[in-house]
Amino acid sequence: MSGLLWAIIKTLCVILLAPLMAGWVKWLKCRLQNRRGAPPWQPYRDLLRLSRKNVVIAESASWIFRMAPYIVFSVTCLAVSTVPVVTVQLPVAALADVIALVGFLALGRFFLALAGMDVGTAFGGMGSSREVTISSLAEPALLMAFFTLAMNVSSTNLSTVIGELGRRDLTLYPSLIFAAMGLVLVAIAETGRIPIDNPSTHLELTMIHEAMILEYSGRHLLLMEWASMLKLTLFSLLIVNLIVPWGVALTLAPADLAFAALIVTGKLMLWGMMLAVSETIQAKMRLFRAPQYLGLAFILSMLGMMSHIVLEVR
Amino acid sequence: MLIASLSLPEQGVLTLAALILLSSFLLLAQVRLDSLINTFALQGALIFLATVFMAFISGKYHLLISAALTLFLKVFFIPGQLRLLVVRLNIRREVEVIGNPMLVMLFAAGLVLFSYYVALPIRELSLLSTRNTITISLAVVLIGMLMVISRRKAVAQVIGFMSMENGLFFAAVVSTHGMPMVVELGIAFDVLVAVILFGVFFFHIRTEIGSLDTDRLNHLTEVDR
Amino acid sequence: MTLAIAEAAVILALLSAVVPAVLFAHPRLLSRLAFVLLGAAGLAACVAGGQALLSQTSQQVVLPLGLPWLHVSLVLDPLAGLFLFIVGLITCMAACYGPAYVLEYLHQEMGPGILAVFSGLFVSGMFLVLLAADAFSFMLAWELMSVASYFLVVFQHAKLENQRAAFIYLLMAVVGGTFLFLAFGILAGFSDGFSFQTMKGTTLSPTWASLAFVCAFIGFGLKAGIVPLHVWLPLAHPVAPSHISAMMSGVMLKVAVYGFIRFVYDLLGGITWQWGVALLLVGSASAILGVLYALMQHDLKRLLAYHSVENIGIIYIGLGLSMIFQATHHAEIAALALIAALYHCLNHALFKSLLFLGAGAVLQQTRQHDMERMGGLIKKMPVTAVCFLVGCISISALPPFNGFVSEWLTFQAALQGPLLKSGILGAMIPVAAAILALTGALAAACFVKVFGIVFLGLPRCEDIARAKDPSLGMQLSQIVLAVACLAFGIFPTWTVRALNGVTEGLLGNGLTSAIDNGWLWLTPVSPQTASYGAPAVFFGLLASWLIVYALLHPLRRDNRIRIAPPWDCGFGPLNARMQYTASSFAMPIRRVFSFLWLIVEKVEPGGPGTPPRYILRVNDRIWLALYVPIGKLMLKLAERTSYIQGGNLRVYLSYSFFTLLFLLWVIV
Amino acid sequence: MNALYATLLLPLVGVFILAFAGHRRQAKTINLVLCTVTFATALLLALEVFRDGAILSTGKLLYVDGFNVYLILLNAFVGMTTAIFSGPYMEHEAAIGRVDAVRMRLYYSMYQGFLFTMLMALSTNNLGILWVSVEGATLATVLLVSLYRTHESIEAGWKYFIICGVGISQALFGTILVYFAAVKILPPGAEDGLLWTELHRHAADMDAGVLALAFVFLLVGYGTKVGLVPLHNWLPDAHSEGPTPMSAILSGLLLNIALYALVRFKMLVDPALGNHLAGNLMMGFGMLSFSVAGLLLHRQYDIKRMFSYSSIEHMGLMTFAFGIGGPLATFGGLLHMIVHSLTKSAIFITVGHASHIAGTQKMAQIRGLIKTQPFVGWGLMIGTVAIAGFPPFGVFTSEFLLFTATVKSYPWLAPPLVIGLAVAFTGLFRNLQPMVFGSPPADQQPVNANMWPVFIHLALVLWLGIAIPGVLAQWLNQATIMLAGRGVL
Repeated sequence: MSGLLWAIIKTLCVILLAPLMAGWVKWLKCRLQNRRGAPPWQPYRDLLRLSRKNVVIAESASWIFRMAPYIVFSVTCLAVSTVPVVTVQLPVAALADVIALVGFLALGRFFLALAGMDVGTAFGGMGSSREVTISSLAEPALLMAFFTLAMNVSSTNLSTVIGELGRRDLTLYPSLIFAAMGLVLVAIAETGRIPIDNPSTHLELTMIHEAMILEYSGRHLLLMEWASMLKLTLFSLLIVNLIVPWGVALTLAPADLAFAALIVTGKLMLWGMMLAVSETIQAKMRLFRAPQYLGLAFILSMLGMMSHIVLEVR
Repeated sequence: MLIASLSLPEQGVLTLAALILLSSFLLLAQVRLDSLINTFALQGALIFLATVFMAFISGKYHLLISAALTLFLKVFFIPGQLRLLVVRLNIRREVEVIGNPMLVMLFAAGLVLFSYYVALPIRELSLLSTRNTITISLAVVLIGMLMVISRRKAVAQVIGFMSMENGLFFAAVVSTHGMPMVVELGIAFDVLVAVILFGVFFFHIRTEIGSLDTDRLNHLTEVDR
Repeated sequence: MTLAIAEAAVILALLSAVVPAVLFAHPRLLSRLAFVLLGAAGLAACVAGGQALLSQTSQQVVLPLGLPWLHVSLVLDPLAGLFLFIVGLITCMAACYGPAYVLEYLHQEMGPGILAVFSGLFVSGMFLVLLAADAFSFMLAWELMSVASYFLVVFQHAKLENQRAAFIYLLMAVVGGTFLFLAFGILAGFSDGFSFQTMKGTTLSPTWASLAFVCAFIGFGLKAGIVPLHVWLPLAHPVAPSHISAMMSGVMLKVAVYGFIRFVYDLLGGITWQWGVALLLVGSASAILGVLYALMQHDLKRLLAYHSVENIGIIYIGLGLSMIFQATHHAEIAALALIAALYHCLNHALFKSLLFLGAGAVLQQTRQHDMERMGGLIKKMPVTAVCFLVGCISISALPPFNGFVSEWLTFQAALQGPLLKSGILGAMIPVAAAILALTGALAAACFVKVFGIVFLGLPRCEDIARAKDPSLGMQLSQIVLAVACLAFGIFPTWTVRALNGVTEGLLGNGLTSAIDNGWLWLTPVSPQTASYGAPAVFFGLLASWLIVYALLHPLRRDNRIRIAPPWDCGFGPLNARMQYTASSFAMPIRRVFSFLWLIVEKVEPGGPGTPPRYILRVNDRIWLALYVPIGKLMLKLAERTSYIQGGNLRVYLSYSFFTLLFLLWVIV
Repeated sequence: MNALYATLLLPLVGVFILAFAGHRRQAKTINLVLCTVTFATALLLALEVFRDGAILSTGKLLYVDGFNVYLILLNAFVGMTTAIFSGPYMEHEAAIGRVDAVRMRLYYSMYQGFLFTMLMALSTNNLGILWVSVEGATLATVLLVSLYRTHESIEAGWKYFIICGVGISQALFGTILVYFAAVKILPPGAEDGLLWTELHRHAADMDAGVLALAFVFLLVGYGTKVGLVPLHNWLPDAHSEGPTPMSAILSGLLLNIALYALVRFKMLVDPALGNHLAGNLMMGFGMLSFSVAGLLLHRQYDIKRMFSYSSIEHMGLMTFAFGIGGPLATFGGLLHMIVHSLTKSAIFITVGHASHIAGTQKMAQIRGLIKTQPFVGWGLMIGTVAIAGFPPFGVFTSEFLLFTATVKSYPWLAPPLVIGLAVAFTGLFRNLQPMVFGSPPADQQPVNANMWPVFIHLALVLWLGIAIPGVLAQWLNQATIMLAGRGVL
């Protein structure tokens, strides 16, 4: 029972700290672009403001539009709960493996896209159409990257994967290198960052995620925004813990946990910096370049899997 | 087997066989309808003679009945009917156009050789003295068929058909000393009915297409026109 | 007893086909009664199948019908039981749905009577295929099923394109049937008998076994609709009445899968890995092409039909994996893959029937086939919309619904690829897994499009205004199926336990480890390797949703929601024509995979009074590349052959003459 | 024994009665009564054969065994049902002025004559009489083919006459050769040289070379009558131009009888030859007919012509089946003879109604029968479904047996068979479907149609598809034993 409690606490921590991660990246970006920028905790202020605001709903919207924020948010929370953050001793890890994780995210996106189409504006449809196009290419790449890892340790269970990888000595697995590259590319696409999408744009012709949630306001928008921050954190966690699994506690000893928390925070900050740097030096791609980008991710992940079978099994 | 070793009637049958074959060639070569009919009657007469000879050689006198039937049908009735029709349809002098007469004749000669080749195993087997004649009858049948194929006029085709019938009859008589009587009668009846029906058809064709040229009967086809 | 119930199901179905002969004067009563009987048949089949599946026994009966020296024998074993359950369930639902749906045919000259006759025959044909235990009765039932469904497809025959669809359907059925003749012929030839019992006992030489496999693969594949033999499917399924489409797409394809499993696993035996590879390749191609073609469709039912191709592809991937593992002596994994395939059969039957029934309701209410003319139906038909949404989520393989479970199991089997000794095989399986992943994602995209365009947004034509939820029976059947989709999604352990009996019968090996960890956890290989706690996921989702809702919603009671017009960028009111359409929605994907289709895209310039028109046609390359040339070749040959009948008598006679000469020459 | 005589005599008497009374209004009733009584006597005959086994008449002229008894029954039955159809049909033809009183007399008289010759051909023990009867059947029908006196019908009649005449002469030559071989081995002076019972007993002793030669002539001769490609050319013409009842009988019965004759000879030839020559020849012709007819189905514009090609196709299949020769294939072939003749005659009857409804035989102008007259539309559809080999109809059973036997004995022939079947089906159905379904042209009117014969035929075919009655199975098995050496039961 205490394990379950731990899991809930962990999930809540991640949920609460997610805006900070988003704010951190944003702040770093501003700094890199020689702007002062809002402090990293600015997202909390935004969310608080949103929660106070009135909800305005389009007259053509149906219950899908109202339900979607709750579904998207809760699904993302559930996804977060299955990811090991500081320890692999996670009782809820058996709940869902990495395939289910991808499934949760897809479920959230399904409703997000439906919500975009619900009002019946051109923007919403456009956003949904682009979102599903990109995600339908990103999702298989993501799965492939996960599969490569999973095959490497013969498990799709995230705890097992991270624990197993963390226990190993440093070995150069070509497959893991490919998988890591694929994972990073997909993560950027999935979280709607440059060069696929620009989270801070509202330019009609380029936006994807923002187009879908254009009609939202008040607490609905709060949930949508929070969910997307949560997703960014989730993918960051996945990247740092899967690619650099060292530091994640293999036991539930308090000292281990504290140490692991420190390490993981450090890794996350570092990843945030890398993200900020890459977003600063790159421009957003044209929409129809995105498939090539995702195709690259897919190929990399596939290569990872192939090289695992060809080079590492025998 | 040497022909000299046979009895005189048997030699006679062989001679008649040769003559029948000749008459087939003549049929193939005729270009006028009335002479075609006459030649056909001549062939019938030769077969009649052969049958009579065979009756005496084999001692099976029921062959004489067959002979009488032949005389009546092939020599008198059918040629008579045909003459009548030709007169009534007024086509006595219609000239048959056959592709290349020389070529057809050569082909017919080839058929005789082929018949010989085909009938070889039968000849080896036969105990009858007149076994060679089976080649001749087969040749007559085939030449009759060739005639049906190479002639365009309905009357000529009928004569070709009837000469095939002659060949068959000749085969039955000389190789097996005739078929059982009931069969003979049945065949004769069929031939009789057939001739009557041919007559009916000549008139129909004539009224429908204005001539007896069967090449003009070509409406029923699967080829796109 | 179980078998007696199954026989009763067949008899009830046949009775429902006979009813019209008695009651032809009272179409309304007739239609009711026929559907009641059909429903009872479905129920009986369901019960019998379920019992056979759960009791893991097999029963046999011989009927004095069929060939004089080989009476029809029926066997009900777990495999047949599973499929009987599926067919029975969907039949039952269709019978519940039908009475209200066929009202519109009451006054046609081909009315409900005809429909009842052929529905009854169709269903009894399917039952008999599942029960048949000899090649003769199998083929008899098989062809009965084909020809009865042909009449159902051609039912609305006034449209020429429907006739064409039906014709192509029947033609393909005939071709498939002949291949099955060959397949069974090979088995019968070597085992000297038609009964499945003797066929099982015979082992064929590898060459003959492979030949038999190829024939069965093509024969059953034609009916199952694998690429490139799928062309009839998107034509035929949409034009039948919707409850029939549901049965054709939902269960008839499954019957083909059943036949294939029965033939290969049970009768043929001696599975080799090459067969598995063939299945894997074809299954992958079907899955990906099916979903991509589906994405391009605007006709709702045709889109669903293409999705059947996709799902059959997924099932075939599962079967292929199981064959590969079976041939390489990994019986556990083979059982896992087979269970995944069987599970997907069940799931696909549920959600595809659900979707077709929903589409039928939409069709009945709006009289529109074309998605481009729908929209906003969620407000007019709330119940249908919810059920349809469940179907969409299930078919998109999203948790916690049933589609996810079977795909998850398939993935788990594929991930065991490194166990194989052969590198080539090991490398192929990941590719299949990748394609499966891509398929799932594209399917989700496609169903966002479907639900978004049909049910959400603004109505695109006036008929929508009159639409309302259909009659109670039609709603009920959809609700039951939707609940089943959810139930099979959150209680997979029980299903897997039942399916175990089938694999034990076929492979001699079950998947015991999957359910070792209690009903909560599905652990196909071992708990460390992978696990999925479906009930926990469902309740976790529910709980977190409730918490979020409770935390946020009552926060400020006074904060009322304001209803306002949507943001129009200041350009004046929005209208329905400004929305994204189905084709514009799919446009990015069309551009990405443009090499796969033959796309004809043009704009007709408008004249005075006529607006310009944008025309988009997406053609199936396979049809053009494979079938059109065959048709042309045949007609060319026929044209050549026609010269044999040229009309000239003397030519005819010379045929006879030269035939004679030739034959004489040959024998001498 | 008396039943046999009665079965033969009744139609013979009918020829003369109807030759005088054929133009009267009662003619159709007389015709029907005669046919019904004939069927009744045939039934008695069948019972007798069932009870006592094969019957040989005094004088050994007639012989009925398991092989021909069911064909006799079938003949009498189809003769009867077609007579039911022919009455109203010919009345309609007379009403629209296509036939006059003389031709009506001819028609009815020859209807009986045709039945007589066919029954004679089936029941005779004498191979010569067999030939005479088959030739007689040609002669009886040749004027019926040209009954309408149009250019096409006269052309068809003439072609029918000449091609069949020439063909059948070859069969006579073959018969003479068989006789020739027989007189060698039978005791001298015996008159039994053409009796099938005698020949069959001594078949193994006869000279192989002569019989091989004879079989070629017989094959080409009777094969012409069966409609084997390339000897088939008369068949579509004759079927399409004559009155429809005639087409029904030609297709349903006459072709069967020619095949019957051929198979009888095969039984003689096989033991003598000791090899599979006859079978191989028949397989070759069967396959060729099957394929060519299937292809030509795609070139059809005339509905009766199309179905006559379908007959060629099915005769090809049967010939092929007998050619293969194992018990399965033989049983299938024998069964196929029944189901094909029942189904095909049913189809022709329906086609007759359909062409009356549309006023033409051109398929392009027949549309939406199911709307105009549902029973005719469904009859045509179900008939075609049955003939295409769909279950639960009997054609399916026989084709199933044929297929499995082919795969077993000649697997390399299975692919062409499969392709041929698909091609033929396509050809048949692409034309048929628009005739049955769709919307009819405005002027298409229902006619007075009696569909009972069709439904009875189809019901029988259905019965045979679901379960073969024991009696019939016994007879078929006996014939199979005679043909293939061992039975299937």
